[in-house]
Amino acid sequence: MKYFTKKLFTLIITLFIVSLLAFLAFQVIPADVVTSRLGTNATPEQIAIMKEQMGLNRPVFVRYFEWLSNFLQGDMGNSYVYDMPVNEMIAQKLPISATLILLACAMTVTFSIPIGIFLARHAGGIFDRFMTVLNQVFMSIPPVFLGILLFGVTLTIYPPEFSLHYSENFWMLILFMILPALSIAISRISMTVKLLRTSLLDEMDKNYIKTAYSRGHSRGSALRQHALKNAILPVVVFIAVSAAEMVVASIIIEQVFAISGIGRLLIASIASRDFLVVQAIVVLLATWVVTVNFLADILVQYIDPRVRLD
Amino acid sequence: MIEVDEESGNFAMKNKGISSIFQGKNVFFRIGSVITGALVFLICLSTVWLPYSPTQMDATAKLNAPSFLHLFGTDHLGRDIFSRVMEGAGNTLLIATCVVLIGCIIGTLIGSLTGYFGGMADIVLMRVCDSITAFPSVLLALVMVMLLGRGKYQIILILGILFIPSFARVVRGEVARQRNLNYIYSAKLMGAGHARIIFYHILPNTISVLLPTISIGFNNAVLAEASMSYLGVGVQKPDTSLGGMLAEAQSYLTSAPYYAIFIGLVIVLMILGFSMLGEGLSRNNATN
Amino acid sequence: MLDVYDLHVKFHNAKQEKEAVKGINLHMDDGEILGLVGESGSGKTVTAMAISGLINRSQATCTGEILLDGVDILSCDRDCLRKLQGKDIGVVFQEPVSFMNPVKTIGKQIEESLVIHSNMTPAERKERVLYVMSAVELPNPEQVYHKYPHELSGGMLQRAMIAGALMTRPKLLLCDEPTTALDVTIQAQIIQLLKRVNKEFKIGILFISHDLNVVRKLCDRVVVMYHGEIVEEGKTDEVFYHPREEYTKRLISAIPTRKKRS
Amino acid sequence: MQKTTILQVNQLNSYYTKGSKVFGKKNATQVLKDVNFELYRGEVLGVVGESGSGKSTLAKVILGITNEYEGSIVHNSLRPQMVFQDPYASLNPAFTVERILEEPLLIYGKYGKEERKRRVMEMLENVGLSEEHLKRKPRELSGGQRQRVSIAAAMIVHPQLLILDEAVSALDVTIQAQILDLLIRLKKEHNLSYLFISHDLNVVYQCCDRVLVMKDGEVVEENTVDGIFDKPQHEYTKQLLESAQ
Repeated sequence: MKYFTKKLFTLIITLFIVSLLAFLAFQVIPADVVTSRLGTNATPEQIAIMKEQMGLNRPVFVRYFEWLSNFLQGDMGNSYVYDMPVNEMIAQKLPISATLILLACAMTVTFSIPIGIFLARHAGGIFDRFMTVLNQVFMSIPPVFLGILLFGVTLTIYPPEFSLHYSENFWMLILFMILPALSIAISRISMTVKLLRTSLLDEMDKNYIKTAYSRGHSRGSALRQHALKNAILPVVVFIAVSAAEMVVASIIIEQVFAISGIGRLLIASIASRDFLVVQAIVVLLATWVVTVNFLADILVQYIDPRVRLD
Repeated sequence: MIEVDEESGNFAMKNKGISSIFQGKNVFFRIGSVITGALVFLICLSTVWLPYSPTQMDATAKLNAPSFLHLFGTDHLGRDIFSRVMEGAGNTLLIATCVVLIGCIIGTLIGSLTGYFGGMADIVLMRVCDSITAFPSVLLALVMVMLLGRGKYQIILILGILFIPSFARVVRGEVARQRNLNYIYSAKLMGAGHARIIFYHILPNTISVLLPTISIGFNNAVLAEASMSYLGVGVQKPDTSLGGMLAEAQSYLTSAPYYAIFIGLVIVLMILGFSMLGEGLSRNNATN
Repeated sequence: MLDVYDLHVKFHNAKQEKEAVKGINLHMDDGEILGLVGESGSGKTVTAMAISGLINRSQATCTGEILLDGVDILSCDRDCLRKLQGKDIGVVFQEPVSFMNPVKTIGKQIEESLVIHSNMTPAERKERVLYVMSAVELPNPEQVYHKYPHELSGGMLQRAMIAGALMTRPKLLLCDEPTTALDVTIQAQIIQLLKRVNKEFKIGILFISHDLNVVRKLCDRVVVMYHGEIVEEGKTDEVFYHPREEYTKRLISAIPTRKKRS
Repeated sequence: MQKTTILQVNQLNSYYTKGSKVFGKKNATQVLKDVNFELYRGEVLGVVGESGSGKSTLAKVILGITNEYEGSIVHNSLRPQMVFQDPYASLNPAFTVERILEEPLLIYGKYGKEERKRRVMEMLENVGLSEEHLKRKPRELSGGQRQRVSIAAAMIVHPQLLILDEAVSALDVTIQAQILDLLIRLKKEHNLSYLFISHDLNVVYQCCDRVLVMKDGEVVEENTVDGIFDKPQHEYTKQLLESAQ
């Protein structure tokens, strides 16, 4: 248990640092905020008054803690562009993006592990060589291109009005999200399959497998009962990293499929220099990345007794 | 040659290092170098000669399908897609090369110094590198775009900085591993100074680890540039890049699907070439 | 109990072929301790792997006959081999640490052959495991049962390996350099343990090693191998004190014993 | 003849700090406890003990490879060198044999190209290797050949003291005998002194003049080699002798 609390502690610390960095990053450009509100020919006095009004000239740390306490209570300030509470804007769009990312993660886990084991089980021979090359090709198809191709497919098979109000009920949302999630997941699945296959084959060459054979195990039972548990360790860590990387892919896929999720909101806010929105989304995404890595650490610690020691 | 590994009873294939790549049937390396070689050749050629100038519009030939005249067909303004794709690919490759150069050179420097001397700097720098690599590079890049603005040079700077940690970590790991191997102790006993040990003794062995990282770096750089330009935060209007063209091509998906497909194919080929090269190199390291 | 007739083992890959064992004949009676001695490259480990059926048949081809109580190991297919491995043949390997699964408990790994070859209930199995663990002098078996390999010393792990090989009372215990990775004092204890196991469980032991001192203390008969062939065979004292073959003489004289080098 | 001391070690204590060095001796385990001995010119001093007795740390501390120690080490020898146990990790995999042997001369920097070439060839023959090994990489050599190259690399700078940390333990018995003969010949030719570290009592008996027996970082017995083997005093020495019998 000591390991768990220690890890939880580092999780909170990292989140704290991330939010501080995100906040500081945006302090560097307050001037633009004011000019964007007042227009470029604002006089210095007006700028000073506006800054005073927005409380921009109080010491940085004071503003940070104030922002943090509001943030934790859900008040992320008002968007400069739309002048409506940021948290409302995000709350509206978060479920859509969450479905997309979680669906893609689910696909990655459910497809890559069985395929990886199957390929390791039947390694060697023409089929294996063919599948490895195919896997390499799928790995190289970037989500943006795959998204566009699948977007073409949605235009043909989904009725036009469907894509307008897909977010009404849950099942329509899931149905709509299948192709976008697939375009995110496919390259990740092939990477995970390659990693699991190589990791399994490496473990099968290890000495303890020879002991398993000497006890009467067949190749299949040795793989399942001995090699798999060792081989899955790097895969768990990779899936956590993939969950983080898929956030980026989802931002692009939202752009491709015109899904109004937080990804598209982020891009729009960057273009319109709407800092509070960008800052809130970045911190949200960072929390997802850090939490996923934390879960992976816990899972690895649960599987591998040696890690439990330190 | 075959050497029967006496203890474990299975035979071990021993080959002779980098030179063995070419005779050995390292399929990945061969395919990778063929694809990358062809692409790089085409791109270099395109700087000198192109069937059409990328900006020359031909009002009569808008959105023509691929034909002998226009290998990839023409776009909505009648420009030859093949020429534009080649120019875009050139830009993307240029950006990727600069990004990898920045990341590799500075990363190797930081990695070898922290790996060799260790101590407080090593711990702090490695913590920083770990936290940066934990975040997807494009996400951080999006934030940095707001600080440094958009455009070709900004994106090179941003991605370059973001690629330093991955190189630094790989080099540091390798240098730290070698630091307490016996041949380094012997070198010290012979009176070799720190600089001589790092550059003459440690780095030659690190190249074999660095090569796959470089090709995977290219792979990620191309991917990142394409994504950012597609989102409109990368390369800006007068300059062309595959990512940006992809965004344009998407709106003609139904009327001219070949437009997006050809752009996408070139990106896939680039990434495939580099990733296979990287795979071939790391497999070669594993066998010797 | 064990008869090997004209055993050849050839390793092959696309281009080359290398013969590691060039036609050897062996014989072992019930309950005998036979030493298989030779330097690296002599083929002694490959012979052991062939006898225990652990040679990867895609990398190597074995010809000749290996009869364990009449059953020819080389001619029987995968399934019949699997019935043999772990039931009639137990194997103990060189460095215990890498031959044990790091993420499974000691108890689970020792009872492995019982799980495969017997239909005992988990309780019966655990009781059997604890009995054999105490038989191989593993201190407080109850706790060690739940421990992981990285929590035990080399000597203790090797005893767990031996326990694992003995679970189904095999006819033949095949030991491939079991003492090489251990300290001298622990080495002596493992040798005593193997002697006691041989008497108590009446199990024949095929002991493979390059350490002639260990073989001299443990084995009844010795076979000397060089470049895949048997150079000399005989009672341990015969071979050690008045060796016939030239190579054996050189091998024995090279053992660092109590005489000054000129 | 008057014995000149090549190496003097007194009150040597060394701690191994688990975890990073930066936070001081958090949970340091004592590796060497109050070690004292002297080594004379032309003498072979054996250091015997089981794994974990601190003998390898002793070697590294004496040559300053690790400097976490208290007590004094007085060197009175020029350019001491070391030969390690694992032949696979003691030669730089990126270098050819020629480059490995030339490196110490390059560092020393006094010799021209021909002079270096001549010395390399001379040392190569001296350790029983030949011209054809020059262009080979360590990966293409057998264990015995590698150990010969590392001995050659150590000898080329004409050291007066050579520390051999289990230098023959990883080799086959027949090759072990050849390397021991080579070491004894070189010692006689150049009046060298060896610190011969090994866990194998029989090997130590063959080529050492005096022996230190170490247990858990302490020297439990020090005597001439015949003294140790014929009339062992300490209980642990007896146990070691008995199990190596």
